[in-house]
Amino acid sequence: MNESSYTIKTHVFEGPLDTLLSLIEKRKLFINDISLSQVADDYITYIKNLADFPIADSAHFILIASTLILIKSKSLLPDLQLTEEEESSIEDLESRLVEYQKYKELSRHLRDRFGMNVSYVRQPSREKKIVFAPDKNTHVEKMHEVIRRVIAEIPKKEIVPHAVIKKVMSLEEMIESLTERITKSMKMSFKDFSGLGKEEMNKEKFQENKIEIIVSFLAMLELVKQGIIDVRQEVHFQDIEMETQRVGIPRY
Amino acid sequence: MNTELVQKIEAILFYTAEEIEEKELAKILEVRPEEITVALAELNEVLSSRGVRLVRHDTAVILTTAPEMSGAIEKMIRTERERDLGRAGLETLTIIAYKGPVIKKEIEYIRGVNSDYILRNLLLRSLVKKSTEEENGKALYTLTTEALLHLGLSHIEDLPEYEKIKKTLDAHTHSEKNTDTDDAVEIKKEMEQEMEEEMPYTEHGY
Amino acid sequence: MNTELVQKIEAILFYTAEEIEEKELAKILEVRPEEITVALAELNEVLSSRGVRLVRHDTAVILTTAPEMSGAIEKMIRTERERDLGRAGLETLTIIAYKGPVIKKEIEYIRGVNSDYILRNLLLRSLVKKSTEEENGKALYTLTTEALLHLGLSHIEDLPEYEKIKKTLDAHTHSEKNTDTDDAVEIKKEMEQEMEEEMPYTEHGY
Repeated sequence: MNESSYTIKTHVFEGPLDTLLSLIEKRKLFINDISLSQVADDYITYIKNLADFPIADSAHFILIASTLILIKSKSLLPDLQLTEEEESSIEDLESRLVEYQKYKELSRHLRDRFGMNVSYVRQPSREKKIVFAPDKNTHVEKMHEVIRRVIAEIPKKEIVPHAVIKKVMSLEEMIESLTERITKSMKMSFKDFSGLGKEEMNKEKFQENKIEIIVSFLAMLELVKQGIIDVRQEVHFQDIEMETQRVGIPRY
Repeated sequence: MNTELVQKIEAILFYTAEEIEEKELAKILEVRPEEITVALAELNEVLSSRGVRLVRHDTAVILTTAPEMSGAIEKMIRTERERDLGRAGLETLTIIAYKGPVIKKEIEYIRGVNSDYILRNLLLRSLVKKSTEEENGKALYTLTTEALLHLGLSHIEDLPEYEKIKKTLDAHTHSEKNTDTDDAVEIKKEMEQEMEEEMPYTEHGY
Repeated sequence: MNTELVQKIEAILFYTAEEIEEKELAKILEVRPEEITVALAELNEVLSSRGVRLVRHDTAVILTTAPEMSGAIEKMIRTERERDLGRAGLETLTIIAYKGPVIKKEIEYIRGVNSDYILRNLLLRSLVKKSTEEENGKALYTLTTEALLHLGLSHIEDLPEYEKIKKTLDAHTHSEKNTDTDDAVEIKKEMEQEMEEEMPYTEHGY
């Protein structure tokens, strides 16, 4: 991908769906798996280059990146079998994008109207007299009860989800680590690399490490694309073997 | 036609200068709620060519200046029009307008981002409110009458494409995937076509 | 006949709710005073069979409710006074009681919603008043003497847990983000715990 095809950096996006949708619309594509696989690289490049990464939404960004990787890898490796869950996460992303696009389109109506021709409420009527008028709840006990409720409901201060951030390893780091480890062992498997092979993976553990695995996979594909490594999978669901050709001299 | 009732309603709405529930009007004027509904329709008709409008939202009504008169009012009070809702605000308001009442989680699912801040902002600007109803203990957000006033609408149904969208939404929620009514499918297709025609979409239009 | 001008005049008079000089209208609407006079005559004609009337005082005009409507208005006045304050009203009242003198913005910060309308209502019901003091040009609200008397308090400090609650509220508004005093954190925790134990709180308990 050359630089010129990627010129949306100046724009501030509202979130991952907005980013993705804009990438698709920019290429005048419709929302489907083909267009998504085409913009996957753009999206990943975008989030990699994001200077002010919206920390609160980083998990959303990465999760969508992971789905894009699935779509992309499916298009690169047509034989790749996806699990039901993976299939549905792809469908889900598509339908979310369609839905989001719909509201984005609709928001133009509001944008065109908002504040343009405002209907004004009448100013307080001069006919109104100030008259002392408490109601049945205007007593000390009730007020005490109400104020305590108010305090309990004061919006909590924004908490930056550190835990989430910690889990989401950056792509750069992952690619670096991948390059380094491949150079060392010249031949290793994806399982070892991603940590999948280290210990028995129960479902919970897998969920926990899902992002990391996905990021690993993504990094691997990136390396394949850059010609740094070759990958080989003998049997579906079996381990993927990664091999360097000539480290340091990428083939283009 | 009950001219006297229409006049009384107009006087009360004029005096109170606030939203009032239809059933409260019925109580004050000692008539059946249906009579109020009929009289309001009539008042709406009478006012349609005037400087004042009847705005209805949910079960409440309020008298306001006609949206076409905004220029004259603004000149008098020398205010700048408030148009700085921002993209996030607009998007969120749009979802609430067309899909509301809606819980926060659903808004966030559609937008793909955390929407706490933007919702708080809309609440403080009195453009959305938490409905008195809840969904499994979660707050449901709806548009306020004030939001309608800012949009110059007399009724939420006057929003462009409102009925059409509601129809597709209902079709989606009532029937699961792939069992859209023919109607809804057609509307969806139509919308997709429209979108196609309208592109290229401009990024910086907001 | 200049319908548009008549409409504009009606909108302005409706909005301002006070007397306006004819020549002021001419200035706002950028027309000759004679045109205003003609349009006013027309407006007067249009309104003759409506719930609202045009009244002239020398060279000034004002819209008021039609005299025949006084019965309905009386009832409306009574209804307004007898209406429950509602959750929003009570919340605002108690915040002013415990935290007052307090500016509107702080009340809104604590409640998370716009409070213009509620404040207006509490003022009209003489439960709160604007203090003679101001904070940077912003009105400060406090309870009225009548309200204190009604609550049976000689001093606002006699409210249950006054110091503690005031401190908590102050901590939330005065200190910017994430600088809660230990005290405030503790009080808040305590209250949250108490709440959990004591409630189930009913939305409609007010």
